[in-house]
Amino acid sequence: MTQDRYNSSSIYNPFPMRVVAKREEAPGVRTLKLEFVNQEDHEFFTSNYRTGMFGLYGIFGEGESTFCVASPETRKDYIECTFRQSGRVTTTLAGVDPGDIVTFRGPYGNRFPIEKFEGKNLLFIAGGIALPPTRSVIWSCLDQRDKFRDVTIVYGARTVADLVYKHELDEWKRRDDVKLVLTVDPGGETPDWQDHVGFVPSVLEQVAPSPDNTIAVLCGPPIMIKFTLNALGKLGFSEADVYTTLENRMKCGVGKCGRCNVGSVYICKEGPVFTAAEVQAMPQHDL
Amino acid sequence: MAKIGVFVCHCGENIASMVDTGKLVTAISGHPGVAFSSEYKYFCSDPGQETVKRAIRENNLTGVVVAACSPRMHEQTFRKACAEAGLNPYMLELANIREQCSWVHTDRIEATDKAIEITRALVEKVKRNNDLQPISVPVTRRAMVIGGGVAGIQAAIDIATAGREVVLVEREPSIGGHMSQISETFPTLDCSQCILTPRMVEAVQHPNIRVMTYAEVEEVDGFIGNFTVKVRSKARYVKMETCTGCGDCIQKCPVKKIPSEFECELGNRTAIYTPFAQAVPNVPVIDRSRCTYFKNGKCAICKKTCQIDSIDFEQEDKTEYIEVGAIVVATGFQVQNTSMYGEYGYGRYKDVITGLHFERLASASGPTAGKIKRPSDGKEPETVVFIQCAGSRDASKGVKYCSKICCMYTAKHAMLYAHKVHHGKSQIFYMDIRAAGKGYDEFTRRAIEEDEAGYIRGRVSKLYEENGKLIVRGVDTLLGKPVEVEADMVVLATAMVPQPDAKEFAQRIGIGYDEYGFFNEAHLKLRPVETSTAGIYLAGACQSPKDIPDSVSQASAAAAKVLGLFSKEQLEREPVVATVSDSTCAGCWGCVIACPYNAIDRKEITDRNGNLIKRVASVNPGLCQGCGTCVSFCRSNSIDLAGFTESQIFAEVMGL
Amino acid sequence: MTETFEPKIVAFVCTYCTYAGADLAGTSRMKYASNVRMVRLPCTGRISPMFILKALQKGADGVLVSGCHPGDCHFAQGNYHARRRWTVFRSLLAFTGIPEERIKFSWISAAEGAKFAELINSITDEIRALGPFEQYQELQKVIETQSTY
Amino acid sequence: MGIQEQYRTDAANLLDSGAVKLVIGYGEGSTPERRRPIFIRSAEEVGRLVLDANCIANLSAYLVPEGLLSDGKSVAVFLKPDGIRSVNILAAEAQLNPEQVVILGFNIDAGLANPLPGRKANEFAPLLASLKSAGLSTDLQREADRLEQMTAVERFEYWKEQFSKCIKCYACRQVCPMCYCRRCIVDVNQPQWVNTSSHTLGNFEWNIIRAYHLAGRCVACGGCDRACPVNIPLRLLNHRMSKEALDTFDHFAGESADQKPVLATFRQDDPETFIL
Amino acid sequence: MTRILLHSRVDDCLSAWRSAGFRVLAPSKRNDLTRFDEVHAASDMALDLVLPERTIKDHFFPQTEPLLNYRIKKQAIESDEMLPPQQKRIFFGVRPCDASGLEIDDALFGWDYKDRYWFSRRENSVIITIACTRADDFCMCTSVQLSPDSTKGSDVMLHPLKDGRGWRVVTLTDRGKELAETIASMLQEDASETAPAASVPVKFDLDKVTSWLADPSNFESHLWKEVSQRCIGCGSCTFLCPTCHCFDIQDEGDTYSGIRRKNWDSCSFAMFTMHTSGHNPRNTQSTRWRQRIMHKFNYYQGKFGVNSCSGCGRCTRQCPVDMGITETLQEITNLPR
Repeated sequence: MTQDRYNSSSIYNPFPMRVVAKREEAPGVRTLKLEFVNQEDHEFFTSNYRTGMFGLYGIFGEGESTFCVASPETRKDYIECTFRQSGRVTTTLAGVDPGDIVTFRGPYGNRFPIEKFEGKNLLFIAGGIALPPTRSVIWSCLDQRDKFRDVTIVYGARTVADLVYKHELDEWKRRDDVKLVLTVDPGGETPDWQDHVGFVPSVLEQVAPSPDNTIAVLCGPPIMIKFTLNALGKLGFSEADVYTTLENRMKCGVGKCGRCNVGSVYICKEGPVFTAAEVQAMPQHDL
Repeated sequence: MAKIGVFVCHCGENIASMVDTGKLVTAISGHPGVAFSSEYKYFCSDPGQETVKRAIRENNLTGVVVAACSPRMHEQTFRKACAEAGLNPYMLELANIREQCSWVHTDRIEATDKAIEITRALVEKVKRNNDLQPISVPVTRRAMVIGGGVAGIQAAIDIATAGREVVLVEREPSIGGHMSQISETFPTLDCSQCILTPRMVEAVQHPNIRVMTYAEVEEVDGFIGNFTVKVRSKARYVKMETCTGCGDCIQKCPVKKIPSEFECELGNRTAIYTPFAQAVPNVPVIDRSRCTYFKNGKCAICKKTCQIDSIDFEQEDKTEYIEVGAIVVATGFQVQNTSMYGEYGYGRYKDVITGLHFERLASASGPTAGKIKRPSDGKEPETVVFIQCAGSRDASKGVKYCSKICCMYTAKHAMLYAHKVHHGKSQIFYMDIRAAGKGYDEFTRRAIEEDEAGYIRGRVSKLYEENGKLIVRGVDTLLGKPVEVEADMVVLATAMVPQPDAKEFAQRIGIGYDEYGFFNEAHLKLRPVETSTAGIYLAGACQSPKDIPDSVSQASAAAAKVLGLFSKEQLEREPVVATVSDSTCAGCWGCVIACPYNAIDRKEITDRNGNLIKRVASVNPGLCQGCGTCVSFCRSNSIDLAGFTESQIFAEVMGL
Repeated sequence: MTETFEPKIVAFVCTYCTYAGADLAGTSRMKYASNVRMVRLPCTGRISPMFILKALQKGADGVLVSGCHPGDCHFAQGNYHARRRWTVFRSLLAFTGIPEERIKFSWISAAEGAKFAELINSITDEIRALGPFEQYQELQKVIETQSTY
Repeated sequence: MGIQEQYRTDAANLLDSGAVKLVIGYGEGSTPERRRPIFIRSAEEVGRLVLDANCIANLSAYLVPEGLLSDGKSVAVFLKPDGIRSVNILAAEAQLNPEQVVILGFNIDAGLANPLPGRKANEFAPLLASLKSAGLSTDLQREADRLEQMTAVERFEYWKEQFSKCIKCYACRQVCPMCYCRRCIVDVNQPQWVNTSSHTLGNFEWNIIRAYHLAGRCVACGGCDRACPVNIPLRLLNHRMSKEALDTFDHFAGESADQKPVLATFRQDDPETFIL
Repeated sequence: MTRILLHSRVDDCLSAWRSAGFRVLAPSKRNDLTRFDEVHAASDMALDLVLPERTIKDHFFPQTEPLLNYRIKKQAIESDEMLPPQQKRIFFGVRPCDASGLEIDDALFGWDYKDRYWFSRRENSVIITIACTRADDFCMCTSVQLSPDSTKGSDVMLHPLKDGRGWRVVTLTDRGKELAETIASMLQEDASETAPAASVPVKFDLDKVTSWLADPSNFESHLWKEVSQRCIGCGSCTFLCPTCHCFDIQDEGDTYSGIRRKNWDSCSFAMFTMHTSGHNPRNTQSTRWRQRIMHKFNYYQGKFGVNSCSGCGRCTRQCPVDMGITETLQEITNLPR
C-alpha cells in the first residue's frame, strides 16, 4: 500500500489538513488537532499509521517540520501533534487557528511493536516536551487496556508550567488502572505542588516496577535519556526491553536527503523507535 | 493563522469618489488571514471607531488594517481604538488610500487597483506585527530656553512660574532681543522697553530661572526627557558675581567710536560696554577685538577704574553640560540685508534705512533721543518715503513669504513720524495692506486718516539722489500713473529672515528647517510649537515671521507643552527601537559606529561561571530613536527594529 | 512590450520626509501616475539593499528610494549613511547589468509635494519607456528551462 | 640563507621561545605546484614549512575561528601584504587582537618570495600606504573595463551566465577572512532574504550581497575567485566594490587597524551625483 | 564481431539521435566551465578532457529542482507536483567514474520507494561512456575497485582506438543495444586495436581503510582532527562529487504562491544537522569530515553493499585548501597496523 501510493504520486506533495482544535499546553508549546481534507488521504493514513510513527507538518511558504503523531493508533480519525515554537515553521504553526489549512506528510518511520508488549507490565517514562510520542503509545495501550498488565507512567518536566497534556495527566491520575508519577526539577515546583521534586532518573529509581516481564518506553531530551538508561540498567532492565525514540533534523522523511542518519541508520526509515540496545550500537557522538 | 480586520474608510467622498471601496472590500476579504472586512463613511468618527472596536472584540482580531488617510493623520486615533478593544495598539497599520491614492489619481480603476495592493501589502505586514509596549524613560524636569528675546523670556517665565527649573541661554550680553530695540509697539503705541524691561527683570530674578547671557549652545545630546546640552559661556572679562553695574568703566573706556550693534550703527559704544542702558544683567562685557589692553597689553583703565575689582582679563570661556528634559528654541530672526535691491540704494545712500534703524531713531533711548534725524546730516527729514515689501513676497530677489509685520510697523512708523515731525509728509509704497489682527486694521486706518500717511499702491522702480534729495520713482497702480517723490529719507520695510546661522544651529541640535532656515514645526496646524524631534519646541520668529503678540502666545504654548511633558516623572515613548540578537551578533561594532545616537554599547556575554564568552552589541532603548541605520548595516541581520522588522518589511514587499 | 504596459514601481521612503511629501502632494490634490507602491520606513538609513532585490524579484520594473535632503534627516544622519550605501550598491547593480535607469534615488522633503508628484510622473514615463524588467524574475527559472534540465 | 630557511628558523625560534603557540604556514601540496595550509605546533616540525612563489593563499582566515586566540596567546602566520591588510580589518572589526598575531611577512615578486620586514601589523603601515598610493590592480581594472563597456543588457547576460553556474557551495565565503559572521545572511530564514536555492536568481542575490558586504573590506587576495569550483570571476565584483570605496570615499581596505568601516561612516560632502 | 565508431561519423550519429527524439549531452566548455551540455555537433564537444569539472549527476539530481508548486488561498491550499520533463537523453562521452556514480546513487534513490525525480531521468537517459586513456594526479578509480574502463553504470562503452580514428563500441545493456541500432549504419566492422586504458595508480588500501573505519574504536581517533584541520567547511567537494546526494527542501514564493524545491545540501555545512534547539550533533568540522568519509566508505557499504565513491578525484582536484578523500584514506592506509 505504502509503495503504491508513493509510486503513483509524489511523496513530497503533502496532504492538506484542516485544523479543528488548538490547545496551549505549556509556555511556547501547542497541540493541534488536524483532520483530513481529502478522504483518500485519510484512508491512506488509516491503513498505514501505527503508534510511534512521525510526520512532516508544514505550511506552504514556510516549509515543514518533523514531529511525532501524538495521537494513538487506536484513534485515527484525526492527527494530533504537539510542538514547541522555535523556528520558522513552528512559529507559523503556532499561529494557526481552527479552520486554517496546514499540510501533513506521513506517516513515516517505524513503530512501537505493541503487540509484543501484550501480557506485560508497561513502564512509560517521559521528560518535558517528549510526552507526546509516549502519549501516543500510552493511549494505544490504554485503549486496549485488558491486553496489558500494570501500567506505570513517570513524567517529569523542568517546572510545573512545562508539564504538557495537563488534562490527560489528571485523567490518568484518576484512573485506578494506571499509576502516574509526576515530578518537576528542583526549583520548578509551585507552592501547591503535591507530587515529586527531582530529576526523572532518581525519581524512577524510587518508583519503578520490577523489571520482570516489564517493557519500558522512554522518551526525552538526550541528556535525560542518557541518565535514565543508566538508571534502568541499575534497576535490572535489559536493553532489549527498553524502547526509545530518536529525533534528528529531517527534511525528506523518506530516507533520501541524508540528514538524519546516525551511523548507517536512517532515523526516518529505521527509526524513530529503537531499543536501547540499538541506540547503544550507534556512534554516540553523532546523536 | 492571523485574523486581520480590514476597515475601508470612504472619508466621505474623499476616498469613495475615486476608489471603488466595495471592490476593495471584496478583494481583501478573500485574502488569506483576513477575518473581517467592512467599509464605512468615516471610520475616524465615533461610530466608525466603535465599529472597529466591536469587530476586534467579536472576531478576536489579531491585527487591524484601516484603509483610509495617511498614518500621519489618524494612526494615533486607531491605535487608541485598538487598545480600547483590548488589542495591542501596535497591531495596527494604516493603508494610505487617500493622500497617496484617491486624492492624486484620476482613473478610478487604477486607483482601486492601487488601493487593493497597498491594503494587501499592509495586511501582510500587520500579520508580522508584534505586541509592543511603550518604553518608559525618566524625565529631567528642567527646561532650557535658547534665546532671550521676548519669546524666550515669556516661555521661561511661564515654565518657572509653574514650578519647574529653567535655564535661559542668550548669546548676546543682555537678554531682551529685538523687542528691546523697538521704540513703540503697534497697535497700542506703548513703549516697547517699558513693557519688556519688567519681564526681563522678572526673568533674571526668578528663583527658578537661571539666565546665562553671552553664552552659546554648542551641542545637544540625548533625547526627550534626557537632553545634555553643552553650553559655552563666553568670557566677559567682567566678574558677574561682583559687578554692580555702576558703569564707571564704560565712562572711562577710551575706545569710544565703535559702531553700536544695538543702535544699528546709528550710535557708538565703547570697548567695554553693555548693549543698552537697561541691559539685563547690567554687567558689561569687554569686546576683546576692540579693547586696547587685549591688543597691546596697555590701557587697562577699566580695571583701574573699577572700585570693586570686577575686571578680570584672565577670564576664559567656560563650558558646561546641562541636563534638561525639554528645550524651547526661541532664537529669533534678523532683518534682511537689503543691498540686493540696487534700485533702492540701500548702503549707497546713507538716508536709505531699514525699519529697524527707524525704530532706533524713534526710540527715546536711541542715538537721537527719539528725534527723527536723518543719518547723513542729522537734519529732520521733511518727506519720508516708506517702501513696503522690501524683500518680502519677492521670489526673484528677496523671499517668497510675507514677513507679516511690515505693514503694521510701517503704519506705526508713519504715525510716529507724524507725531514727532508735525509738518512732515510720509509716503508709503505698498502692495497690499495686511492688517489682520486685533486692532490692526483700525491702527492702519488711524495712520491714514489721523496721521495723514500717504499710501501709494505700487512698487518703486528706481531711487536716486539729486540735489541732496532722494528721488523715489514708482508707479501708482491705482491711478495707473508713474509717480516721483522727492524724499529726505527712505525707510525700507525689510523682510524678517532667519538668523544667519539658523540652518547650522538646527543641524547641531537636530531639528528640521525649511528652505529659508526657519525651523520646522511638527505639524503646521496641529503641532505648531513642537518640532519633529520630541522634546524640542519652538517659540517666536525662529519658526516664521511673527509679531510680538504671536511670539508671546507661541512662547506660552511651548511652555504649556513643556509643562505637559514635565507633568509626569516618567515618559512613555514609542517602542520603535532596535534590538540585538545575542546569539548571532559577531561583535564587529559597525552598528556602534553607525548609530547617530550613540545608543549601542558593547555587552559581555559570560557563562555561568562568569567567564567571558563573547562581546555583542546591545541597544540602549532609552537612547535609541528607531531610525534603523544599524539594522541595514548589520551583515548578519543580527539587529532588528521593532515596528519595522525585517520580517514585516519582507512580508510587505512580498505581499505587493 | 505592448502599448498597454504599465510599469510596477516600488518606492522605499522615509516617513518623515518623502512619505510626508507624498502626503502633501495628496493634500494639495496634485495628480500623478498610479504606478508607485510606497513602503514606509522610519528613515532611509533603514533601507537595506535586500529590499531593492526583493522588489525586483516581486516583479518591480523600477524601484525608487527616497528620503530627506542631506542635513534634514529626522534622525540627523540616517540619510548620509543611506547615501553611501546607495552609492556602493548602485554601482554594484550597474556592474551586474541591472540598469541604473530602473533604480532611482531621490531626496524629497516634506515640503516638496510638487517634486514628489513630478518625480513619480517622470520616472513612471521613463520606466514605461524602458519596458518590463522580467529578466530578473526569470533568473529563477534559468535552470529548469535549460535544454539540459 | 633563503627566505624559506630564514622563516623556518624564525618559526622555530618563535615556537621554542613560547612567543607563539602555533605557526600557520604553507606546506607541500598534492601536486608539485600546490601549496596547502599547515599548522605547526613545535619547532621540530618547521621543516614542513615551504615558502616560495606558489604560496598565494591568504592564511588570515585561519585566525578567526572562535577560540583560537581567546587564550591570549599569540599565533604566527605567513602573510602577504593582502593578508596583512586582512589582519588590520579583522582588528578594526574587533575579531582579533593584532598584538596576538605575529606576521611572517613576504611578498612575491618576479617569481620569488621575498621577506617583508616587520612582525606586527602596525609595522607594515608604510608598506600599506605605498600600496594605497599605487592604486588597485590594473589587470583587474582592464577586465572590469571590458564589462563596463558592454551595454547593461550584455552585462546582465554575462552575469546571468556566470551566476547560473554557481552551486552555492559557499567556498567563496568559507575561504574569505572577512566572512567571519556567526550567521551568514544567507542562513537567515526569518525572513529568507536570500533564496537558498541555487537557481540563478538565488545565486544572483547571494553573489551580489556578498560583494556588497565586502565593499571596503575586500583586500583582493583572490581567495574566493580561486576557490570557486565553477570559475565565476568573483574578483571582478570585489574589484568593482574596492574601486568604488577608493575612488569615492578614499577608503583602502585594511590600511590600518583603526580604520572605520566605509559603510558605517559618512562625510557630509560625500558625492551624490545620482540622487534626484 | 567488433564495431567501431569513427570520429568523423559522430555528427551523423548526433543527427540520427536527434531525429529519434533524443537530446544529446556531452562534455563541453562554456563560460569558463567544463560540464555536460547539449551539443549539436562533434565540434561542440570537449572529449579530450580527463574529466569535465561538473559531473553528470547535475542532470539527474539538479542543484535545485522544483518538487511542487502551491497556491495559498483563504483557508485553502492547492498544490501540484512538478515532475521533470519526459525528455529522452543521451549522455555521450561520460567517464567511467561518473557513470559508476549514477549506479551507486540508484541504490539510495531506489530503496524503500523509488524517487520519481531521479528515476524518471534515469529511465530516459542512455549513458555512452568513453574509457579513459589518460588520467591526472587526482584520478583514483583504481583505489576504489573501479577502473578507467569499468562499465558500471554505462549502457554503451566506447574504447578509444590506438590509431585515434574513433572508438570501439561495446553495448552493455538493452538500452545500449537499442541505441546502437539507431546508428548501426554509422558503425563499421573493424578489428583495430584499442588504446590501452590509462594507468591509474592505486593510492590507498581500500580493504584496510574499510576495516579501520568499521572499527568503532576509531570513531574518536585523533586522525579525524588532524586531517580536517585546514578544512574550511565549504560544500564544493560534496557538490562536485558524482555520488553525494544530500538535499534540503525549501519553499520559495510570495504571499500568494510559490514552489517547493529540492536543493543540494552538504554534510560539510555546519547548519546541516543543526536542530532548532541549537543542539548540533556534528558541531565541528572534524566530525563533519568524519561523517563524509564514514558515510562513503562504511555506512553506505553497510546499507547498500557498495562504497559511495567512484574515484573521480574531484574532491581533491578542486579543493580550495588542497584536501580531499584521497589524502585522508592515504593517512589511514599509512597508519601502523
